[in-house]
Amino acid sequence: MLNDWIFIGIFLLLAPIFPAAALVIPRLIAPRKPNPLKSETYECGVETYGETWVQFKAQYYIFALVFLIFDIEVVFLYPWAVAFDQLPLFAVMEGVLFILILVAGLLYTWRKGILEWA
Amino acid sequence: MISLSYFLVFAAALFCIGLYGAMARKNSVAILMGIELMLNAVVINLIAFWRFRTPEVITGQAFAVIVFAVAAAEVAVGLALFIAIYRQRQTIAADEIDLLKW
Amino acid sequence: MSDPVNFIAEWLKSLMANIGLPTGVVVVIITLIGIVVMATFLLVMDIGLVWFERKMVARFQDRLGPNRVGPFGLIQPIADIIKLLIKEDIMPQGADKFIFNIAPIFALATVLLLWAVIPFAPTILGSDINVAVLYIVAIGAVGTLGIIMAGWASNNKYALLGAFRTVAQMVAYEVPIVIALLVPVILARSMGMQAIVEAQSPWYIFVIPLAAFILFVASIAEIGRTPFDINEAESEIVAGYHIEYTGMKFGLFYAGELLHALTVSAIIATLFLGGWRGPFVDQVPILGVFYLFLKSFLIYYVIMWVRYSFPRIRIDQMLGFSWKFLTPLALILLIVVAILSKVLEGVSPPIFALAMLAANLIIIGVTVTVLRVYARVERKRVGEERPLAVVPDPELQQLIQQE
Amino acid sequence: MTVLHVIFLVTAVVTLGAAVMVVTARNLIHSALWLILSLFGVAVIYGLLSAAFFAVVQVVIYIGAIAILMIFAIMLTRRVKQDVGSIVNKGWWLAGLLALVLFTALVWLFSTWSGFRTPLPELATDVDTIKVLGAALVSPSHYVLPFEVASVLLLAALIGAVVVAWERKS
Repeated sequence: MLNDWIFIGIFLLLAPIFPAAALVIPRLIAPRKPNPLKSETYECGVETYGETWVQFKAQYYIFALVFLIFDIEVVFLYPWAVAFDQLPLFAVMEGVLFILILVAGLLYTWRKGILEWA
Repeated sequence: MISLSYFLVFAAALFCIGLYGAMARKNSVAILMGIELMLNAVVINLIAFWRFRTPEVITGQAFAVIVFAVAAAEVAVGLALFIAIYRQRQTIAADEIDLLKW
Repeated sequence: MSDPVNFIAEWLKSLMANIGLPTGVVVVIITLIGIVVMATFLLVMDIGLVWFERKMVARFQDRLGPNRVGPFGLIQPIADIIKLLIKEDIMPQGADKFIFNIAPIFALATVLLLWAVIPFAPTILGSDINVAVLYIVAIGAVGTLGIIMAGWASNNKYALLGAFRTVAQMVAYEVPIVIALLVPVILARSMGMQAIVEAQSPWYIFVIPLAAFILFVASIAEIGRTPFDINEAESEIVAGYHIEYTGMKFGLFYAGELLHALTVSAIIATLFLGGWRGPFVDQVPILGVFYLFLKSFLIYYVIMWVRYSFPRIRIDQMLGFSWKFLTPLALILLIVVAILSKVLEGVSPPIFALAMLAANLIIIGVTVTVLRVYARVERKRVGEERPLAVVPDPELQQLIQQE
Repeated sequence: MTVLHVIFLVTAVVTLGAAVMVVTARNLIHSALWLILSLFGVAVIYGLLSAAFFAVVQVVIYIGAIAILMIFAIMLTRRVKQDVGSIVNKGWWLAGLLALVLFTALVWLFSTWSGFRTPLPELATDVDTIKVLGAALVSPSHYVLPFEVASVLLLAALIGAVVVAWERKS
């Protein structure tokens, strides 16, 4: 068990090194002649206009919000699933009740038309 | 050997940094980030107490799970409020949101 | 000699112990070597995937594909890599340099990290942690972050828009993935990958085919492949979040995407197709690696098949498909599986598997019926005769006549 | 100094440093990215406390969902004007002072407590804490009520947040 976590820990440190190494080679051999025209923001040949940070739709936030709530509820269910052996039927039904409350939230957002990308 | 003191001092430091952020920053989202740091410090304490004091009782972990849910609910509603306020008043600087001053 | 990997590892261990290194250091060194070997293997395979993908798409589109450089064009990916390496690296103006540089590293590193928990054979696996399924979800979440960083640091409207779309899509399909992953966890009573593989006495695709289907479709969306590639729709937002990347940095995004496709194939193969399970694998564990990659490439082939057969769908359809179809379906499946596996606890495994399969088929049947009714209504709505032009106002009509 | 000490100290320094950057960075997106690093450090701390489940859940929930939500909110509520001027309010020094005083007081309070230097006890190796946690969460003699109430809380948060942030089309 401990060895498994040592593996994960070392891998976490090591994994970025492989792609980083691939980025170091071009530094050494690729040409580097930046000029203002070349580094201009790419926009199909048209000069860029105004700020990059354009106003986004609040819809993006709402989708992320629904996701957050679902994510947490599902994470609650993982220990429940792992402990399945030790649970009597009514404990399983409590988990199902939990899921049903989740479904109620989904139905609400659906009925409100929030899940439409308008 | 590593002892409980390490984790308690660490969590206290994290809590105080978060407290400073929550009290000093102007932007509401930044304030919320400070609160998140404070909540994390709390969870560290809960799990550290579970690990060092009562590893045979699961209470600390169960408590931490609930704190996770509360933190998520708080972020969801808080940020939604900021977005609604921004839509009305074009700002989310905390000292400019003073409708409820009196 | 049936298990060369562990044999070499044991041999190295005894060698180092003889020199007099402490056990902790030996473990760390062995782990390091293991990781380097595995990552090198995966990256070489990634290079091979470039060739495989290009050759396959050519066949789907009735072309020949790369066939000039080397036999069957096998050297083509190497030539591509050399080209990417000697290309000039352009930093767009106003970009956040540090974040701009680490975003592509994120894109490939997170995919590599997923392989830490995939068991290659009964005796060969990186890490058998007891939260492996959640680990996969967690690493996927970190991958989302790399995309936001790429889009934001580029200082380009299209890149930011592409990143936002990608993230909206990824979070939408994350939900059915997390729920579908829960179903094999319930059956295996464990989050460890090795435990799930060992629990599959009939493969789970024959027990819970619906969960496999949901995971498969949602995974295609998660890796952003057609028909779910609106995030890089050329005609609308040019290329998505990696528009400003050139040379090897773009190459890393590309390599990450290809390897990610193989990685989700391997995850599906592990969770539903029995992973390393196959004939004689108990006697010769190294065969497991072969079986795992055989199954993974089978699923990879299906992903490509889907990719080159279907048109891109609109963003509203795509998000609706996740929230209004996959998520409710996955939730219903989860409830049914949970109740059924508790009620049927203790019956013999074949009956259990058959009952579970029957329940799955019933859900599939009901779903298909509902979809057919919906499609009929929708066809009627869309096919309704609508006037092509509106009759102009009487006043305007007079004007027109006067003309 | 064992390996555990070194890992703990490195993680703690990185986490606290990132936390300081969160509260001081001018650019809010940078703040959010530092927050992610800080939260990741906390996940490693959970790992050190042998709470593997919480380590991965921390990454799934905080980095995968809450941080993304924050970045979206920053993108949606930003104006150029906020880039100029002070990022802290007038009483910032008071806040800093209070935080320092609180930290000192907390550490002093802890150090007077007899359990402050509790050594690391051995965990029972035959018990899977995730199984125990899962069973406890739905067991009527333990935490089934908080479990269901948390679900209702999240439902309420979902409905409330959606109602507040939802823009009705005119």
